[in-house]
Amino acid sequence: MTTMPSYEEYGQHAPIFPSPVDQSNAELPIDRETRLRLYRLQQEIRLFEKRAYDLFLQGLVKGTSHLSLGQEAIAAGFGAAMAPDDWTFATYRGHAHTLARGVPMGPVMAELLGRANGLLGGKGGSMHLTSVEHGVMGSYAIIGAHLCVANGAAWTAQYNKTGQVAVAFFGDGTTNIGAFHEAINFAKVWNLPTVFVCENNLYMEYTSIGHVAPVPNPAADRAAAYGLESILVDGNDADAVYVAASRALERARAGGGPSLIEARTYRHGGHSRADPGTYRPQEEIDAWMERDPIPMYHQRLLGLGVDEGELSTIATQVAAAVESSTQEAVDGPVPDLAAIYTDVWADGGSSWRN
Amino acid sequence: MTTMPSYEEYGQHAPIFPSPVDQSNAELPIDRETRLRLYRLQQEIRLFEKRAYDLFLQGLVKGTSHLSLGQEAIAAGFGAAMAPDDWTFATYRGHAHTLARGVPMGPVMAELLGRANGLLGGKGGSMHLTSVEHGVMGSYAIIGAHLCVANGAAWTAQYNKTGQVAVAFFGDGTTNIGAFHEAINFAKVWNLPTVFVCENNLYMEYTSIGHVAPVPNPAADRAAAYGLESILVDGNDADAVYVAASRALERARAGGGPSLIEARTYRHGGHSRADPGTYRPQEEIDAWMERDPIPMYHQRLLGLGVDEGELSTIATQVAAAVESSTQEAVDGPVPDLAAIYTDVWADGGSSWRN
Amino acid sequence: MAELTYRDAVSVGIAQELANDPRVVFLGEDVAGAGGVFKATTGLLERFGPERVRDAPISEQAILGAAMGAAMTGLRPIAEIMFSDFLAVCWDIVANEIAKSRYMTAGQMAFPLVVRTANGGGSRFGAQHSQSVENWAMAVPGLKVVAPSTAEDTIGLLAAAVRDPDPVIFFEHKSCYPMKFDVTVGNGDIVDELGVAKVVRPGKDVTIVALALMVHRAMEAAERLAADGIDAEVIDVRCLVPLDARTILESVAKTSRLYTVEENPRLCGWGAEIASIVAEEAFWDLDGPVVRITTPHVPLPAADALEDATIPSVDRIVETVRRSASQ
Amino acid sequence: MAELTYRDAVSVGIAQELANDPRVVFLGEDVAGAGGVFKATTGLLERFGPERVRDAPISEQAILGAAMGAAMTGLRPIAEIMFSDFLAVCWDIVANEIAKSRYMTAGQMAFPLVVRTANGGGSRFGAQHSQSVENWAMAVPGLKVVAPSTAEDTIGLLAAAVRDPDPVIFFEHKSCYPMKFDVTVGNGDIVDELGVAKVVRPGKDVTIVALALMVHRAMEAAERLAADGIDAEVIDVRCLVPLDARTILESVAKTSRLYTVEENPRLCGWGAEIASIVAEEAFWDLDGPVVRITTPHVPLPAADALEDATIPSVDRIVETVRRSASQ
Ligand SMILES: Cc1ncc(C[n+]2csc(CCOP(=O)(O)OP(=O)(O)O)c2C)c(N)n1
Ligand SMILES: Cc1ncc(C[n+]2csc(CCOP(=O)(O)OP(=O)(O)O)c2C)c(N)n1
Ligand SMILES: [Mg+2]
Ligand SMILES: [Mg+2]
Repeated sequence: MTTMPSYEEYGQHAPIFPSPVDQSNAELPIDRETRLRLYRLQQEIRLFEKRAYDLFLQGLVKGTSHLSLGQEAIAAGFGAAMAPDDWTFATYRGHAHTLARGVPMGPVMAELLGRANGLLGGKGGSMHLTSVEHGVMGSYAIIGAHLCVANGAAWTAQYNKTGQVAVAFFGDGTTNIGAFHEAINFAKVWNLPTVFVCENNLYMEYTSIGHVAPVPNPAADRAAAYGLESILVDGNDADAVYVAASRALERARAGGGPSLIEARTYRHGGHSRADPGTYRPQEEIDAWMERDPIPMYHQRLLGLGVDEGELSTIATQVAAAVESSTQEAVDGPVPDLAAIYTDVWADGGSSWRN
Repeated sequence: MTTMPSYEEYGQHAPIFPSPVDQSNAELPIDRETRLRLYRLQQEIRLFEKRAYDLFLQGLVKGTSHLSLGQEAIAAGFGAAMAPDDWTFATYRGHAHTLARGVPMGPVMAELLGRANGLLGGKGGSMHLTSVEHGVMGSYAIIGAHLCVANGAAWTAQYNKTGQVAVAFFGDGTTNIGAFHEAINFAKVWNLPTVFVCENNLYMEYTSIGHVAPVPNPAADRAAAYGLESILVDGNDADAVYVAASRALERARAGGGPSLIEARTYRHGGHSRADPGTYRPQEEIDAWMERDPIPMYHQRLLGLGVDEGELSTIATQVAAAVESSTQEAVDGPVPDLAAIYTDVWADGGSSWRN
Repeated sequence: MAELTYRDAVSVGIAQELANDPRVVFLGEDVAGAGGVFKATTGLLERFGPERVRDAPISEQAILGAAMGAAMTGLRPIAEIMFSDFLAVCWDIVANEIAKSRYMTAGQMAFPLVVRTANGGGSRFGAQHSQSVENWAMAVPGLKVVAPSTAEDTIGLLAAAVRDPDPVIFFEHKSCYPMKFDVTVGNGDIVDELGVAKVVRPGKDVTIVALALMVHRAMEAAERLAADGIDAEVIDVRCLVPLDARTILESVAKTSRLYTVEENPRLCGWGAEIASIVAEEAFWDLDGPVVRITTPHVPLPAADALEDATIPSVDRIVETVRRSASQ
Repeated sequence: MAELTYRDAVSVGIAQELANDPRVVFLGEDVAGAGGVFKATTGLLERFGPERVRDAPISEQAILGAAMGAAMTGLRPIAEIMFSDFLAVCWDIVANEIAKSRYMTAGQMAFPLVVRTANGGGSRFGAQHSQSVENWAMAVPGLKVVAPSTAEDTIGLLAAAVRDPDPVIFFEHKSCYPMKFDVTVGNGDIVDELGVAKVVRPGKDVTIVALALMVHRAMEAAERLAADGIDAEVIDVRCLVPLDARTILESVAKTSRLYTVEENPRLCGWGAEIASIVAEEAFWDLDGPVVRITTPHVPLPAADALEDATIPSVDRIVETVRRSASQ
């Protein structure tokens, strides 16, 4: 492991520095099957998104897309910890969280390409991935709102006493918007089973979070304002995330109310498709690349006695799935123009007058 | 001094209980003249608002009005501490803060009556008192917004290096809205000379703040989330408020950035004109009535050697001013209907087309 | 027949729906313990308990977010936004989230929810507590928009809104709260239908289309116009989305003259929409200009004299119709 | 003459105003260090320094509140709201505070500020990043509303907006950013005037009124209609408030036919307002129905094929005018 650059070296670009990998996480009581699942999920997200990026370069992915390359451990950790009927609320950077709930790759890829066989028939696009069937209750592209919406799902669970939990993912920059404050406060006041997960990747779009937040840990340092415990985890370590997720989900299910978790991480690429991310110092990028969650987890599993062959089988299977999803997407038809006029109302149509 | 009821006695109606009067405030280094000013300001607000209430009962004050009876020490403390060119941003409950900046009573009373000689020519009403000439930069009736607006004035002061400070007053219930979070965060990030003053009167409209906030001190307990010091003062003690105000203003003027002050207090009446305030336990009301800031301050001044005669002269002068302001208001003409079409634009008119 | 205020109709209507369907829940600021700042929701907490009638912090985004999330997962929430002016603080949830999410997800989710809010002027509350903003909602695809003018319509349309599978913004008029109305009380629930305008006064000379408080003014104006020999047909639109354009077009086909009476400020109101529909689809039926009677394009002043002269009055309606219909 | 993209015109325009008046300041998210997510504000931080060009947290209410408070105390802020869809998260500050405060205070305060925002579709961004919401702003009294279609107008109207003593919401069209235009560069500043529409193509048979991106489509449509023998006059509205109604009414007096081309969803758009004005004031000039060509009343879909077929296209304009003008 590299030594991390000091605060001064990062300067204002990274007042928050990566915590050293906590090797004690290897000791966490996580069974082998779960760890292999965490590995597979991370690989799925990684390989899927690399492909999405290639397809963007080929002009096949239209519009915008926001990748989670480098942040996979968080979506994977939650994906593995959540129960099948729990609810995910994601953002525009939501491919990872969608795949982590078991949504098949084909429809997701087709949606990025704007095809009729897309998850949303091409109507939503990359930023709004949703699969109610898998508990993915939408991806939201305007900062903050979905934290409030997640509370509503949590309210249903509380009202119906189902033990379900709503999990909302968001970024560091999102902690500055009003809806963040309202949502977390409301969840605590109503004692709702909502888990708020801040993926602190150190940047809002192109601006360092240190420039625009007055506390070093934009979520964890604000938890006390809502009567919540301050929770900070290594977002590049799937085991650490899995354990934090499990605890928060358990608390919520038991009627213990909401949690706010901050997971530190780093995105490998730019903010969105068009951004080369050049505003970030090379040394910062380099340091974080050394902490790439997937090779790290690979090493962890080998250290725990998992066979290299088993891991490469997983990688091969995932690569094949990405391949076939690409084919499915590329082969998908362009949506029928009639789709423009459907789905405004529950009757299937869009008529607003007689 | 009465002993305060315990938390249990208050029950959920007042998780926050009045701190005992801190007699050490009598020792605060505040000169006699300032103390007399604090006394006069409190009397002005009290007598003016009692009259406004009478006029409402007579059907002369139209619409709504929100009184600060019982909360006068806060507006007075700040009024005395602020420099003439500092800026006040008030709420719908803003008579007190307007008067405390030296705005004459007549135009304020006339505004409550909807007269042409009102402060706003009858166009704004009780909830929007403004006197730019006196640094009263508006009263705002939608929760939260003006905290953001105050930052803008503070930005001007910072940009022009004038040393002016913007002070925004608001209630406990306001700490739950998104704009509160955005404003305080922004002020800290930009290091603005804004002083945020939460008048915690234990209730939003009719609902106890303990029902809807997850921390006992809704502003002070959230200060750390913005990297700010937690400041809690006795809002019924004008001296305590004056000192806290002076310190925060000084810090802001010196480039030390924003402050968030929570002042605990209690309103004697209901939320607005129509509310009898019956949702509050009688013992809670009784306890706070014993802590009425004006008799308490009266006693303080007598204890400090001020002559009873001097104080009653002040009260008499204030009563006379209220009397003549009432006359001025009652005699005021109904606004000319042409006023409907003025003041939308800086050219004085409202034309939106040719 | 029972006499009921519009204010009481609100709590009767909510109670009816809470009793009808256990999935119905109600939240807002000061709505439970305090019975609402307009006293339009008194008794609901006592009758239905704190799990179904729930007070919220001053957090309109959180309130509507909760309503949206609850609706998509199977509840049927009614949320109160105290004054319609405050829709501005949660407009993102309304216009960008609630309105669009069904479409964006290709119909995967439904949002059976109602946002009730006190709309309109006449209370001398000034520019930030008196607006008529039904046109804000009408302008956003994906929202249904209702604004009743009577107690019975309030109960019936609220029921229709709650039972509708789509999001409805339900504008109650503050100045209607104290008004008393006869309500037909039968054995069953009172349930009306969205998207149906009512011809509240048949007439043959001119068509006057109005909404909420303006319906009462239009009716009074029609009586005065009758004395002048102008027989006005008055239509209570009741529902802006879905819009019963047919009823309006049929009326114009008969009278050949259209007047709209709107409380919202002039530009881009629902009156402009209806005027435009008529100017396109019933152009050949028209015998004269389509005239909109609106609040001028200014914020509302607070003083009683000013406020009264800003919002369309019976006098203004009478004079406008009289002057123009004689051309 | 210089060739300039609409995107570059934005930074040229802001730079001109920052250079012209030390009271002008500029704030927004990612606008300074990053030069804007549309790269429309590059170089401003470097040239004018961090006190005048300032990055803000993701806090739109705080951003516009700061602009408002700064304006009332003597600065002349330009604030960026990255996408116009996000106006919904700060709509209270826009519609209830900035728009009304001058009126409520009987003219005690002025709000010389500009809110710049990227508006409109065509980028396959989906329903929450593609809206045309100029009608939201037009519906609120107290706001001036501008939407340029060319690089020169962007500079000139931005200058007029910044120098105007009232608040202006300035809608830049995302799909225009990459477009190149000739700009007349003289010695002095480029300063235009608010409230003046432009007849961009004179014609005698029909009047087509358009805004922003739609102006370019209307122009192309007019050329195709000319081939069919229909001589269309095309008017670029440029400014919705103040509205140059006179230019439109004069054109209709000449052509007797009005078409509006709007990108916003159908209901309560600026087209409805203009159609209503014409249906009232130019009724006797009209030879046929007033026709609005709009985006249908649906949220915008994301897929390219769908988005292209939703927003008014050159084809749709041509067909609509051809079909209806021949009636
Ligand atoms: C209300 C609002 N403001 C601004 C944006 C534009 N925007 C999209 S993503 C983003 C940065 C978000 O940063 P963060 O919360 O850290 O999440 P990340 O993208 O890093 O995952 C911004 C400013 C938006 N979508 N919504
Ligand atoms: C956004 C918004 N929501 C709700 C209201 C209605 N309202 C007016 S005052 C008030 C209570 C405010 O409580 P607090 O902040 O404690 O101030 P206080 O009135 O006690 O001084 C409420 C809910 C409002 N004006 N604006
Ligand atoms: Mg981030
Ligand atoms: Mg309070």
